[in-house]
Amino acid sequence: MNDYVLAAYTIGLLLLWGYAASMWLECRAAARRHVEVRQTKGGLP
Amino acid sequence: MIAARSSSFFTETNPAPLALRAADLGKTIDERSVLQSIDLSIAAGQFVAILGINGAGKTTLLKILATLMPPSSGQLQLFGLDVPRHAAQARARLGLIGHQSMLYRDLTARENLELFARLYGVQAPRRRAEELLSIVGMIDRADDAVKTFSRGMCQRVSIARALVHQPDLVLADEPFAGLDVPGAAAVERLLSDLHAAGKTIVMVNHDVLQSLRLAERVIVLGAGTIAIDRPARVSDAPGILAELAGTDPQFQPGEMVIR
Amino acid sequence: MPLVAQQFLLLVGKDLKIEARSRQTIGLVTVLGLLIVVVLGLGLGGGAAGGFGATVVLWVAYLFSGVLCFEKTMAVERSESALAALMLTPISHGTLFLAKLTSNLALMAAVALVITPAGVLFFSFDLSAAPFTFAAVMSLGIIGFAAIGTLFAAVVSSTRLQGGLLAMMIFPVALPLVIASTQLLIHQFRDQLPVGGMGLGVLVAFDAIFLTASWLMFELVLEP
Amino acid sequence: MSGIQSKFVRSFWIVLALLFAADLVLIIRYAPDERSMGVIQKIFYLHLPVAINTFLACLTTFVASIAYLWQRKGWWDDLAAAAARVAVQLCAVVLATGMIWGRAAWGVWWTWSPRLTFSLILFLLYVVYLVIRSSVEGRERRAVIGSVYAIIAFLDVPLVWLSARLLPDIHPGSVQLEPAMKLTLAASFVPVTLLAVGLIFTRFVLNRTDSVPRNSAQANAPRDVRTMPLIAGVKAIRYTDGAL
Repeated sequence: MNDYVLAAYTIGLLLLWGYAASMWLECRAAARRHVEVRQTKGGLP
Repeated sequence: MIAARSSSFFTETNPAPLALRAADLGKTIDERSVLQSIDLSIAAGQFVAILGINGAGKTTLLKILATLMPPSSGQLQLFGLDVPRHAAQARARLGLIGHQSMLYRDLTARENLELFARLYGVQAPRRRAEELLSIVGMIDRADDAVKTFSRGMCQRVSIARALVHQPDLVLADEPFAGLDVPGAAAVERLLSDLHAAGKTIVMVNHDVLQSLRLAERVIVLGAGTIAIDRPARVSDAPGILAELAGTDPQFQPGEMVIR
Repeated sequence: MPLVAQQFLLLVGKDLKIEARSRQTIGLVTVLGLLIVVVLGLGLGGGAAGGFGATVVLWVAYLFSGVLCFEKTMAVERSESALAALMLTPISHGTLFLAKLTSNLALMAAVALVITPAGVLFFSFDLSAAPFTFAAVMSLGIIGFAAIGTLFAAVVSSTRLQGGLLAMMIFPVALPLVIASTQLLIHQFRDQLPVGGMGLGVLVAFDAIFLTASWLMFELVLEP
Repeated sequence: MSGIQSKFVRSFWIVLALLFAADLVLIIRYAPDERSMGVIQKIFYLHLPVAINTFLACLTTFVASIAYLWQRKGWWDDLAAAAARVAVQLCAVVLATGMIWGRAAWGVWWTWSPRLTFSLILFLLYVVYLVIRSSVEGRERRAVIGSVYAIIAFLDVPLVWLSARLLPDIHPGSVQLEPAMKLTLAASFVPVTLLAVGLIFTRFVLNRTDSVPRNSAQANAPRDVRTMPLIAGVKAIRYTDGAL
């Protein structure tokens, strides 16, 4: 396997899955924020 | 300063049944409801003052009545014409006076008035501009650029601009803001003459006593809804001031000094 | 004369009268354009890219001076919220857009008449082969550019956005103009190919698409 | 209810990871080397699917913006924002792989070839969209300005493509693909498209929850039924401690 192809795939997949991972972190943060609201105000079930 | 015969000049408007009718008007801006369930009907020729603390939604209400901003909910009819469907015809019969003069600063007072007169398709725009400038007492400064005018002068030329197409409904958003005593007196005189000529006037104002003196009917807007809607009697001032205070939690009635 | 045409002429007359009276924009914009041409001319050295450097440099000058023009003509409407008064008059927003577009084009034309000769001079770009093609290609480009500029200026002016944002919005969208006109002129002047083909197609399509799109969307962005 | 959904979400991403792995094996093992460019051509199997999905994300922004201007519903605007953000992310990958391919094939990181120029301008167009959104206050104002710009930007895309083709092209035209290559290409479309859809959907749901104000009464009031399943989606993602 040519190292350019290797580089292309590693960078490409790293970026793609990096976006997914960062969004997952944002979801957890959103969840924590939402959970806090729920505890303080008894919000959404 | 004001031409003596001004009140006879304004042509008598044909009294439509209701100049303005708003049913359950509401407005939400960015998920925040500024106005809720506003029900209002104003007969032709009535002078109505709208009071309220800052942020009560007065300017938003006036913008909606002036058809410059669509309501989020509810219905609005000007002269029996449903807005926004017949906005164009409704606009031809309303004039707006606002915080800002809505004039072109680089043009002279005459050029501004002639421009708007021609845009509205008024016959003999030059003569019309001349008449209005004499009524608002600005005839001697007619050919000076608006940017050289004081705030009071701007306001008077702005009123002239709002009247250029002889509207039946005049909407004024704090017309006295920033005016000195003579300036305010001149504008008060003009509004009274308009009212005498049978125009319907809706004025947003802060000065309670001035509003009670000028208007026939006073409406207090509190947090987006109509709190008070009753005929304007100067004796009512304490009650209205208390109501205004009521809508503003940090405002203590005791501190108020009634002039 | 139909009312619409009368209103159109009134509005354009108003814009040009205001501009003639203050004369601020024209001076500022022309000098900026000249500065850009001089600086890039010096930087790239006389006959950069066989004289074709001129077209790109002219485009950079047009882009920046155009942004200032569009901003100024819209600021005039916003200064005392005269736009709200205009919106209450019975003129359609389409007429308002066309009037504003024409005033912008007039200003741009005046600026281009000064900058273009300077650019051609500094880059010793001999137009003798087909001066009219050069003028036609550049004016087609400016028309399309003014169409987007007028729309985006209305968008930017209705919010408290900084000036730089208008340039940022317009430049990427206007890139096809720059590429197409430059390539077209290269084909025309260097390879003596007849004008036409893809380059002209892109310019004409650009103007057609964005004149109609801006005209249709202008009222959406108008905020009194 | 959210139990099932979090299982669905978790399995979605796991399956997606497996699909990517399978696709890589397919590319390495099965796809033959291309005659003229040799193994370098294999970058194509990532480059093209991501490029096509970038375009689809731009198209989603375009359609969502038109729908917003027509219906003025907040969630169309959230969808447009989500799709534009993902379009920029995918376009970054297209540029990266494109430049690496250029470096491998012609030894230079950047040439103003039609394909690379087109990707770059597309990238700029939608980065500007995100910058505009972040510099306009007021949700409705931001939505209107964003939508107007998104429509103009998308109308510009074909023109960018046409004008880019005017540029001198040292790109070796389209290579004829052997059947095996075609199969691999089709196969590698699936994981990339699923990933793009997953990214857009998650970002959309995140936008949706941010846009509903936290403290106002509306946060707890029963919301518009149509968005309930979407919000439920986020709750599912929220409570998954494992994979996304």
